[in-house]
Amino acid sequence: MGLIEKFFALLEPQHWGVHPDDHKRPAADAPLRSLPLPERLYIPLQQHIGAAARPIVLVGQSVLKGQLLAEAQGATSAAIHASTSGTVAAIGDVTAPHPSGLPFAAITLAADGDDRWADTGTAVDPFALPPPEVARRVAAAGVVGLGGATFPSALKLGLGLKAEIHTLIINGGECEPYLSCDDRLMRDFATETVDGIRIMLHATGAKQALVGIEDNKPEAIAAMTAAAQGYSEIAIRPVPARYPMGSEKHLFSELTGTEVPADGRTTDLGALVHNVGTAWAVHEALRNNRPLVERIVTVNGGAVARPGNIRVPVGALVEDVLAFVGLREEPARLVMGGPMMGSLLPHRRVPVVKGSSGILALTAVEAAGFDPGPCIRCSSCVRACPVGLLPLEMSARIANGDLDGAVAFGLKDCIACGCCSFVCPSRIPLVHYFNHAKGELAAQGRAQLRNEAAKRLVAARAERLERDAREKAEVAARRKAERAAAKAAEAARSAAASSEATT
Amino acid sequence: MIAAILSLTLLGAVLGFGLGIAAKKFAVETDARVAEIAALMPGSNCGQCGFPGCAGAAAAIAEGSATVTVCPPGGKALAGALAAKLGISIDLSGVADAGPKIAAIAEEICIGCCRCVKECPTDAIVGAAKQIHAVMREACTGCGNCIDRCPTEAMKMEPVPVTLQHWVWPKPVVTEAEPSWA
Amino acid sequence: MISESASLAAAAPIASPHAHAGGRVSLVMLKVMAALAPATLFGFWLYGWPAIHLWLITVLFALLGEAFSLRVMGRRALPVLMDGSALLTGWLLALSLPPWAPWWIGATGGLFATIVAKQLFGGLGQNLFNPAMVARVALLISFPVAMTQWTAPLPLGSAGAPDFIHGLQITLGGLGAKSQLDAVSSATLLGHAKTELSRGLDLFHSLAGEHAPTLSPVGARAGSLGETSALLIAAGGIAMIFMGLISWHIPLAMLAAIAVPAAIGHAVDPARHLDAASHVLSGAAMLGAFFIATDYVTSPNTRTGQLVFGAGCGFLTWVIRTWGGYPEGVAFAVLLMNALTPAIDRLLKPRIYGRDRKGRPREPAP
Amino acid sequence: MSEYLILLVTTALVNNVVLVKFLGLCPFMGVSKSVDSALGMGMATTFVITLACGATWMLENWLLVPLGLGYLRILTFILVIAAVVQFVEMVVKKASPELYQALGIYLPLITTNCAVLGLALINVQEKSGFVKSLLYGFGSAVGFTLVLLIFAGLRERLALARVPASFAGAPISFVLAGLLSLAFMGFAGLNFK
Repeated sequence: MGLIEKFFALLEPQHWGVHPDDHKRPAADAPLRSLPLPERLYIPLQQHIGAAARPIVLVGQSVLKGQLLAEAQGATSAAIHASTSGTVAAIGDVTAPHPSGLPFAAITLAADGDDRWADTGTAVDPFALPPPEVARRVAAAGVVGLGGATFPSALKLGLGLKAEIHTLIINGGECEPYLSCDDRLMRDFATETVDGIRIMLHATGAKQALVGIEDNKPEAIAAMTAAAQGYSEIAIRPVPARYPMGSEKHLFSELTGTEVPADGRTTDLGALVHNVGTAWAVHEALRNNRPLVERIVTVNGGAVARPGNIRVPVGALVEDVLAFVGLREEPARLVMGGPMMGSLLPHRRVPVVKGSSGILALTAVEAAGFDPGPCIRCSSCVRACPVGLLPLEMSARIANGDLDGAVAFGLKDCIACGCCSFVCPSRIPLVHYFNHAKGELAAQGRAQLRNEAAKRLVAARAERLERDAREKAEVAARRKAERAAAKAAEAARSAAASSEATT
Repeated sequence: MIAAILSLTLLGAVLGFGLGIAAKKFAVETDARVAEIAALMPGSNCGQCGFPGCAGAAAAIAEGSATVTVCPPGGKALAGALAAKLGISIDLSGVADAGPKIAAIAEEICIGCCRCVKECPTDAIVGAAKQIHAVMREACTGCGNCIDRCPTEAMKMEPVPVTLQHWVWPKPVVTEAEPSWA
Repeated sequence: MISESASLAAAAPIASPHAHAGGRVSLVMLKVMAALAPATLFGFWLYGWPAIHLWLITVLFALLGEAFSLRVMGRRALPVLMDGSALLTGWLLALSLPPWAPWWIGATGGLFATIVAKQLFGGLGQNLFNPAMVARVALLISFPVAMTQWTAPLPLGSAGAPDFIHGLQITLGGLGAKSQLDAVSSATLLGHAKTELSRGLDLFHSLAGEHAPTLSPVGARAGSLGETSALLIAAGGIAMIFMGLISWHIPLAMLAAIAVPAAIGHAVDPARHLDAASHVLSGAAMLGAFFIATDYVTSPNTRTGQLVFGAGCGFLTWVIRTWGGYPEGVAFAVLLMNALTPAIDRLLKPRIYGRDRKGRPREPAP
Repeated sequence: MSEYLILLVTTALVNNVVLVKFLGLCPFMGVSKSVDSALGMGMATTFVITLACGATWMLENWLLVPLGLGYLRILTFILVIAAVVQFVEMVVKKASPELYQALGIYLPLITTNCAVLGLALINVQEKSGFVKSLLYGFGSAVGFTLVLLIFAGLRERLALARVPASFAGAPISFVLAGLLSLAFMGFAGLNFK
């Protein structure tokens, strides 16, 4: 940090982020429950970043719990397993848990009610396995990042081996209000989670693991500290409760005191960030040979009668989950994930996926929907932004259709955390503007790629046409020459014959 | 009088001479932008812009007789890139981007005449004589040249279906604020 | 299949976040008004009924101007008026006027502020200059005499203070108003110093005079309607800082940038330069520092930018007061710095995470 | 020295060429849509004005006055200014095609920028010395650039504002220029003595 930088820091201390009401209790304190097995499960083929998995079962086939339904396809993808035993009823489109309400492919499973596990082989000591083998098993179990990004975990572990990781950062921040699934996991499965962390340390070759937990979860901190006793390589680090502490880069900065360079990753600095839920899933995959077929989901919000954390099989409908906890009133908004970054659900008949950390049934008061007013340039958003952007300038430009102007103001560094919209006194949907602009820019990028591809095709065609013409001409010329030669030979022969005849 | 004429002549000569030297020194080659613009264009020479091929459109854009929004297959992306290249600002929200369209073949009508195959600038249509043809979605630029070639009207342009991966958040609709003393 | 109802949400999806901190623009305006109330009430008491009438007229015409503009544009006026910004603009303008100014000063100013300085630019949040200060400067330049007729304090209830009707007569410029005004006319400290200096009388002599205005932190002196009580204004301002409405950066920078050059000037040449206390406690310095320069719309985004902005306002105020043609420079200084705000915002952006101040990715720490 | 400094401040702020003297309004309105092109225009104009003030001083004192050709003043001044502008145009075209494109017609139009000729003529009128002429021109040009930059910054922000349709574009820009002029009235009568 240069002298000028220090001077600026003095003038303008970085008070990034916001302190929303966390609404975590009483849901966080309610004991973990399990969702009764629904009759049908709708298991999407794409529950991760990357390409959709390829189904390897047929309609009508009966499957067992944990059986592979669809295999990873391409470099970035993840396997999908059956969440219960039953029959494959259909393979087709269901509505995605996504604000667009668009469909995506899923395997519909009619449960037989036995919930019988497939024989997944015997467990071996993961520490006896070579690290790549651990990563392979994690991949085979279909484990993805459970913090919400759903990046295939095995890839990340492999990346760790390649990038010479020395520190594993375990994200137990859970900074989103309302959500407590990680809190519950750390309280109830601290030993398993710590074991998962140790396996991940082994798989990546990292020397130490830092577990960052927000200090508004004292029970989880206590449980994890107790579980980590005796493992000097694992340090439980309480961090101040402040949104978005759970952002990968911000948690990293909080724990290590350095910033991740823009356009870079934490792996560039020798650190790999994983969610606590992922650690638990890795433990399940390696110790119990169990693929990722269920997760803990926080069901919360003013409209929920009995909020709490629930073990939900992947593919269960939100409708089933809400029926289980009961609704106090008709929710004004149904959200999957946390209130700050979660996505609005088009309706209740969407499946729970691996990345679903929470289902929120918010009342009108909680959702706080007001018509936006004009920006008064109060710059609350500037101070709330954890990245140091100027949301008011970016949104004004996007509203005027000047996307490049917004990019010049750092749109691409925006992490869509929602702090700006949260504090805006004019209720301007800033994040909505940024989502729109990012999507539009991505579409433009795709169009650009298409244009370039088209150009290559045109060039190839021109070359082909030219070659065809040339070859045709060559063939024609050769034929002509052959014909001429044949004629000449014929003429010569006939001449010879005639001369013979004459002689 | 003589002095005035002389001094003006002298002044003109001196300034003219100076500018002449400067012109030599600061000479700029002809507009290099045409080539740069042509490089940005799709290059499929589909002719939807009304200019003879992409090179013709590039020349027209460079000299300012065509707008940067002239190319329908290029869409907003190209218009934005061109505007950036030319250093001008345009309101892209006004550009009619009715969503990309690509060609599709009604299989029950196609007679396998191969005319469209020959017409396609990007070789996006595959098929052999007396066989039903098909359009490769990824390669089709949506230029529409094949439509008129089809003798049975089996060829038509269809909008590209929106998928989860390609969905874009719509621009927020801002209804005028009605503040209250809440 | 369950994709049967790609329902309403698909038509108009709502983006995250699905929670809000609870702030409202109208609430912000209300709090500012509350902070402004003590100094205003003191002004009412100090200058009596004419001041109250003038305040009412200015606010009324500011609201009228806003409503008129909105109606002309075919928009509903009432909901927009309810955001309180036009009321606040009129209020601030009224506080900066001579308390016994005739009604048309307040009316013209109120209309000019909301129509020309605000609504022409698109209304709340879109104006580039502080509407109240635009109106004040326009009035000062157009009606220099009416805008420099100061009144000696004549508190409500004191002997000779005009009653309601008489106050109305004074404001509306009725019979006897002129003579009444002459009877109580006074000078401000800054105005007095400037006039005497221009007559060649140095400060030692001019301030020692029998009728020389004195300094009064409480505000019992001649001056604008709501600008005299530095203490009450500062109290309101500090309350706003504690409520989190404004930060300390602009007020402190502005007051410091007036006080420091003033102190240096006074030390170098006491005969020509007023001391720092006189500069900070008189004129519109205090009101400007806490309520005018801190206007969100026309001040920079970042704290650093706000420091620069405040310092600029303060320094320009001192320059204009010391060397300029006008005895008071706060309004001009604020407008000039308003003009520079886009430039300040452009140069002093916050640093983006993972980047240096120029926006390049940071080098990874070794 | 301090006299020159005061001259600079006075010409740049107090007697601002655009906002007080109302000279050079054409580029002021024309090239103030973006700060970048305003900066380019400001620098080009500063160069032209300073050079033109120097050149016209030489022309005036070494040619026109000795030969008694005062009636050719405007003609020859324009000739010199046009030549300087031509030179600047070549340089800009070579050095920054983007700026050349952005400035467009306003670059050759510096020739007819009344501020350039006006300042040269004022110098003659004031019978200033060479250095004072140069400084006068330079100070005014800096004032021009400063105001152009400020105005461009304001207009960039104005471009995002929801100005009523009937005032959008040129009308609101003139209103804005008026308000800016109002703010600069604060410098009126600034006297450092």
